[in-house]
Amino acid sequence: MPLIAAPLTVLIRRSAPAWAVAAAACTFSFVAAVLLAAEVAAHGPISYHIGSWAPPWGIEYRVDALSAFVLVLVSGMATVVVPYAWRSVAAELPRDQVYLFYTMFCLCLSGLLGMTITGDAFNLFVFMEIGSLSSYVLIALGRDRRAQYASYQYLVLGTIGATFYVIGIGILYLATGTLNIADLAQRLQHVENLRPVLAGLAFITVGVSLKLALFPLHLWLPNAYTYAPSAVTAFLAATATKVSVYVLLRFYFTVFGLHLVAERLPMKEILLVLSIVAIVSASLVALYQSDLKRLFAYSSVAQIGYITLGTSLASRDGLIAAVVHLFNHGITKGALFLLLGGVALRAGRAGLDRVRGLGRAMPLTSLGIVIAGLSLIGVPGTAGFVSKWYLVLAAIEAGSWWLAAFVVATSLIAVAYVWRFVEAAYLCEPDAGTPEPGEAPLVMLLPAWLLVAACVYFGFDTSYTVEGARRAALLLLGASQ
Amino acid sequence: MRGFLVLRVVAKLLMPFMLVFALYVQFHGDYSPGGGFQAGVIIAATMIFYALIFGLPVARQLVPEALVETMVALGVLIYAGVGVAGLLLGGNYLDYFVLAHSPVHGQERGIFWVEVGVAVTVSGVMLKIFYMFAGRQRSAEDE
Amino acid sequence: MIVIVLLSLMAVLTFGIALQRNLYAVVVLSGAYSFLMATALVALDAVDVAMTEASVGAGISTVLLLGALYLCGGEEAKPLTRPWLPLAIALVIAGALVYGTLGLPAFSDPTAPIHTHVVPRYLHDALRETGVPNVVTAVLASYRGYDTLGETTVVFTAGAGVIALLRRLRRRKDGEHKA
Amino acid sequence: MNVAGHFSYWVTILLMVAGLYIVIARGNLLKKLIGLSIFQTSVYLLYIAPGKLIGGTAPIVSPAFKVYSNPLPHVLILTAIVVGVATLALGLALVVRIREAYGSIEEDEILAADRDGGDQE
Amino acid sequence: MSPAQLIVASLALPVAGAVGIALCGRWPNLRESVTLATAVALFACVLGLLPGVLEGSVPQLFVLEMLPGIALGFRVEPLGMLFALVASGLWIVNSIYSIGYMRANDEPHQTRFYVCFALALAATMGIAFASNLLTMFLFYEALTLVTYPLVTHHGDAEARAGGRTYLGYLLGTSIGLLLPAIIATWAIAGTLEFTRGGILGGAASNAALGALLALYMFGIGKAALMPVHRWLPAAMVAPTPVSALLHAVAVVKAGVFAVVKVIVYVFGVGALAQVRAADWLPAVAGFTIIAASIVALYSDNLKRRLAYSTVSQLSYVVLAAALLTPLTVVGAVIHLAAHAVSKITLFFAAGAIYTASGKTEVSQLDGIGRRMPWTMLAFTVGALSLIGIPPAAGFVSKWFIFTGAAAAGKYVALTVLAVSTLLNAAYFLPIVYAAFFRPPPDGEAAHGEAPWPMIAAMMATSVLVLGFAAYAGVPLALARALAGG
Repeated sequence: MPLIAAPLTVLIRRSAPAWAVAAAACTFSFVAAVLLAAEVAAHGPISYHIGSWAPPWGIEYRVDALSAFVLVLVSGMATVVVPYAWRSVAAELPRDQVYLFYTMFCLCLSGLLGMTITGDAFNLFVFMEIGSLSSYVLIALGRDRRAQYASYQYLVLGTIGATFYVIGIGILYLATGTLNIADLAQRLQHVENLRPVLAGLAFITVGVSLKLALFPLHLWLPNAYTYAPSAVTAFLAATATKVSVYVLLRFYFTVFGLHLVAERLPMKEILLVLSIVAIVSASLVALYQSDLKRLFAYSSVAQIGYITLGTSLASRDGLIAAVVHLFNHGITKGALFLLLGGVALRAGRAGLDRVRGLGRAMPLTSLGIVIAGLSLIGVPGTAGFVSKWYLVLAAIEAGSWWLAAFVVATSLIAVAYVWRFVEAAYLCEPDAGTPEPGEAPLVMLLPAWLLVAACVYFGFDTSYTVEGARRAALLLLGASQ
Repeated sequence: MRGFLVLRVVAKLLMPFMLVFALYVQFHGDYSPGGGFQAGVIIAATMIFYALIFGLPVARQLVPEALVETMVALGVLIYAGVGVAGLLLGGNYLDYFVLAHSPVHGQERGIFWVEVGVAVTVSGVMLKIFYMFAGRQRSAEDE
Repeated sequence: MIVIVLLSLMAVLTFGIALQRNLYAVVVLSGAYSFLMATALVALDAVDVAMTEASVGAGISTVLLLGALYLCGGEEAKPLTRPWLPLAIALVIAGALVYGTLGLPAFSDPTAPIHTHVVPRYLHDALRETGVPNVVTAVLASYRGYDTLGETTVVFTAGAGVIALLRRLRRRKDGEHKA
Repeated sequence: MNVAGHFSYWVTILLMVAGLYIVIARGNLLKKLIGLSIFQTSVYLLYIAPGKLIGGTAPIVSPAFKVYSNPLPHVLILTAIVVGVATLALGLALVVRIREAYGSIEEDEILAADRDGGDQE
Repeated sequence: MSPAQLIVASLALPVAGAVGIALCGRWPNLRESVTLATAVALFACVLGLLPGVLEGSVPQLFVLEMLPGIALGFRVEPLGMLFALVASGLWIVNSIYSIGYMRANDEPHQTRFYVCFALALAATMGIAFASNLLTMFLFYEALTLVTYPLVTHHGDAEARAGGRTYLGYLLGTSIGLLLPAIIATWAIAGTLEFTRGGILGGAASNAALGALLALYMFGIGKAALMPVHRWLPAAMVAPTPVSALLHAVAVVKAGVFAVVKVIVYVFGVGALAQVRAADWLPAVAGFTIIAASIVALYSDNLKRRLAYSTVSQLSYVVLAAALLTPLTVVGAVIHLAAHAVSKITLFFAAGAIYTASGKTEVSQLDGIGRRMPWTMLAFTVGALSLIGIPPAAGFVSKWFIFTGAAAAGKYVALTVLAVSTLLNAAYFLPIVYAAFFRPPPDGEAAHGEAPWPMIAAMMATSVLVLGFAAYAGVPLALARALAGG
């Protein structure tokens, strides 16, 4: 558990060993996650009683198809990002900060993993806070002074979100007297007075939505992503929001159950509308950004919209789409932000005016950005295509042609904003802003390209992603019947 | 604050009692309200009190920053260490039963060490934060 | 009953905080607020929590706030403008809460699920299982020990975070002086 | 629906909303944080109050008493308090930093500073 | 080599070539010889596949499963075979030509040019051999993306605008219409494999079929069916070899190829003919033919005129396929080949004129035939072929289409074809006339012929055009094999 690694990194005051510890921790957790996933795939859910107090008295770890899937994504991303950080953090932070950076990184990772793996609603809150607090710091470590303000905004909103979540949990606890998720779900079936349950549902939804930047609660995200250090942006963009999505799925389908979410409240409809608004508005805003990091930050908001869209369909394919996109968008955005980090390192800033003629200055980097961008659009042969495929399929099966049309139409907006980069990079002559030729350092390029390769690979061989997603989807639906 | 003799004497007199009280809260927490967290806070408060009256440099000499920072990490390590110990002794994570021959003793021992860990970290962090703000204050005054 | 009185007092204080614009006063008020909270908690038999709240809420937080105030200047510049939207949001949330809580068991109702479901095990067996009569400690450190580990980590995070932020500050200031 | 039975809830709600209101409505970053902490502390009541049993006593087992208040919420809230103070400390640190960088802790002034400040590398 | 290996080879060769080209970009001679070698080798591979296919065997190759139940797979059936033949064959000529062109006009970053060219061919092969809709879609998009750098080759504002239109139309239609159509097909039929007689037969209502057909027809923007034809003229900003590639070798051919493929293998000729869901299609195609011809008639820029003529000629194929009779389908397939050779000749000529004299407008061409006899000779041949004068290639295909339409009693179609033939004559013959029989405007700088590689290429294609009837056996056989089912 990276949890143990974190304090170690503090004790070691120098950056290099700290990095080593962090890397070791991430790799370890990644391996562990993969093993867990395999285990789950083989023998179904695992439950691990901490302190060997049986739930609901003690806290249990619970790993099933869905959480295993998310675990792999999160820890994998961390493992990729850490080596990258080696160089970029050294470039962006003063030396005596570096070891603290890795401390925070490990804490953030452990928070996210904890959120994913725990089977206890309140414990989830604790880990949510670990993850959030550390990510506030990580963001505030950004160079620009606006990083601190962005982090402050995130802190306020994030805390409100977390508190909402606690309120929701509190209400549920008062209504049922338990905190264990499984137990909660099972006891909620027999609660006769539904009003507190609905209120709890509402509060949890709002709280988590704040975390996952669901429109219109996404206001903190663009600033945070824009001004945070590149490695941090990549990591958070690829994981933090995704984990929140996981929490949402978990509560909707496992705890409350579809009949409650869908029938007693118009949750599906609300989610649908919000997603659509998010996709459209965010994509359009992204279209007019001049800073690439900000541009892709907004596109993240839009992409999250796709995920929630798939969720709101609440059909098998819809959920598959949601989970697959959760994964694919994770790696895609990760790759993008890592590469942009490289650009920022060489050009000082990842503004559109800085990437003129980048195609010649940094061929590999720009090529990677283009490929990842294509995956964002959902061009066949890239990971993004798979999720689009399932999304449209789900929409058609739901009989709503207009929705399918909407999805493809909005992916055209994605074409537009990705192409702004392409034209700048390949069709403009280099000018003052462009960095003189020279690639980003190898340690930064390799991880990024690893992810780019992943984008393409998962576009062709979908056996892992789709299978994992299908199992997760079936699990959720099964749980909610 | 250098001038106030009374304050300084009172402080000198109070300090030990506060610390003792903290320890009481710490170790008697099993039988009465209190525990690692509260104890930690009280310890930190004592130091802060001391620093307020005798000035930051003195306090820094008494409890150097390095030590504090080490405490910060150490506490968590102790706690996690207990968990790992549970693992090593063949139980689950944070499993106290296996810590001693009889389960109940194991529990007591586990809880005891855990509380220690909490106390160390908490006092460390609180003190550290105070140092940080105070340090900033001084540099603000310099300007 | 005393709880009601205390709670009402706290409500009043909150309004004071909301309206007061001198931040020093606000900090002092919030300190008082924390003390009331602690007392209320004692009245509610939550002695451990009360102790913590008193030491943390009234103690540490106040010190920190004052420290920060010292650095940031104490007067809140503008009176708040057009408070209607926030008010609306707040009211909506209040509505939702009232709606929700109306369905909850009444105050100190021994048949409420929280008293009947998980807890009895703690109350009956804690002493036997852990040898610690203070059930809160037992639950805290043993049954839900993992939570507490998390909690400790949170504290740790905050500590390290503050170190990261403020230490970096000094060096950056130097840089700016040079620049 | 007995009023007394739900009075505690209502005060709790009142505090929460007031805290939240401060957070949203006030422009001063410190004030926001204070509001935030009020918002959080009010949650304590939400958990603790229902745990009380009239005639019960603090959950420290001893032969003298039969009825105890519910200990579980106490544990949760202990954690919550810690989280609260952690957040507060971090927030304050940030505010100090912002003050350092902008020379102000009023939201609108900061935004204005950024708008005409443009990019500072 | 076994057929499967041949397929792999014909897909991998261009890619390998592209890599090779990129590697030896510093030494132009080496680079271009690599290009040529690749082209020849590719053609050889494709030829190697031919006999088997003529005997009716259908070599297959399945790589891996992209989505559950949908493989990334290839299958060589007659139509794809023909398409691959045409494309790979013309690539050889085209690369000879482009060597001359690029050098004569010393264009910038030629390496990128050749690399993308090779990649485009790879994508084309993929389309030709695709065994299901998804695979085809994959390479279809790939083709769009790799040709984008070619279209925007010059990188100036005009090129960028052209590129935007190009990309906007092609991606827009393919993602916006084609993809939903494919997914809907998957939802309805449960498979995407190309199979004789179609996979949608009876699975959907008439209305659904009609809507689906519309999605496909307009979704395949590369077929340039009006109103989604605008990208074609816009792409004229590209250097001439690229235009040749777009018009003759790869892109638009990929479009009409896809159209025919969809009609024959997804809907099924018979099925469509029964449910009458495609009745509107000939109308649209016919309209496109006439309208495009008229626009061509009035456009003075030579390449633009050729572009619109392409638009109309493409709709010949669509129309012929949409008539849904075996004979017309044969005609469609043959016209695919015939138009390819003829149009590439014309573009070569246009490029040659531009290279030698810098002229781009029709009105400037008076008497140019005396200065550039070979070029204009080739041009004439291409023009005659498109008009449909025997023994040129165009005649063969038109003959099939005419007879097929007549046999099916589709008189409207007949008239459309007749009128368009006249229009073709109307917009080609004046050029020829002016070139040979008008005196050149006096006082203009004298200029000679284009560089020899271009002449050679033109001559080669002209011979192909003229000799088409002679070796029409192969395409005929393939077309019959296709329509026979």
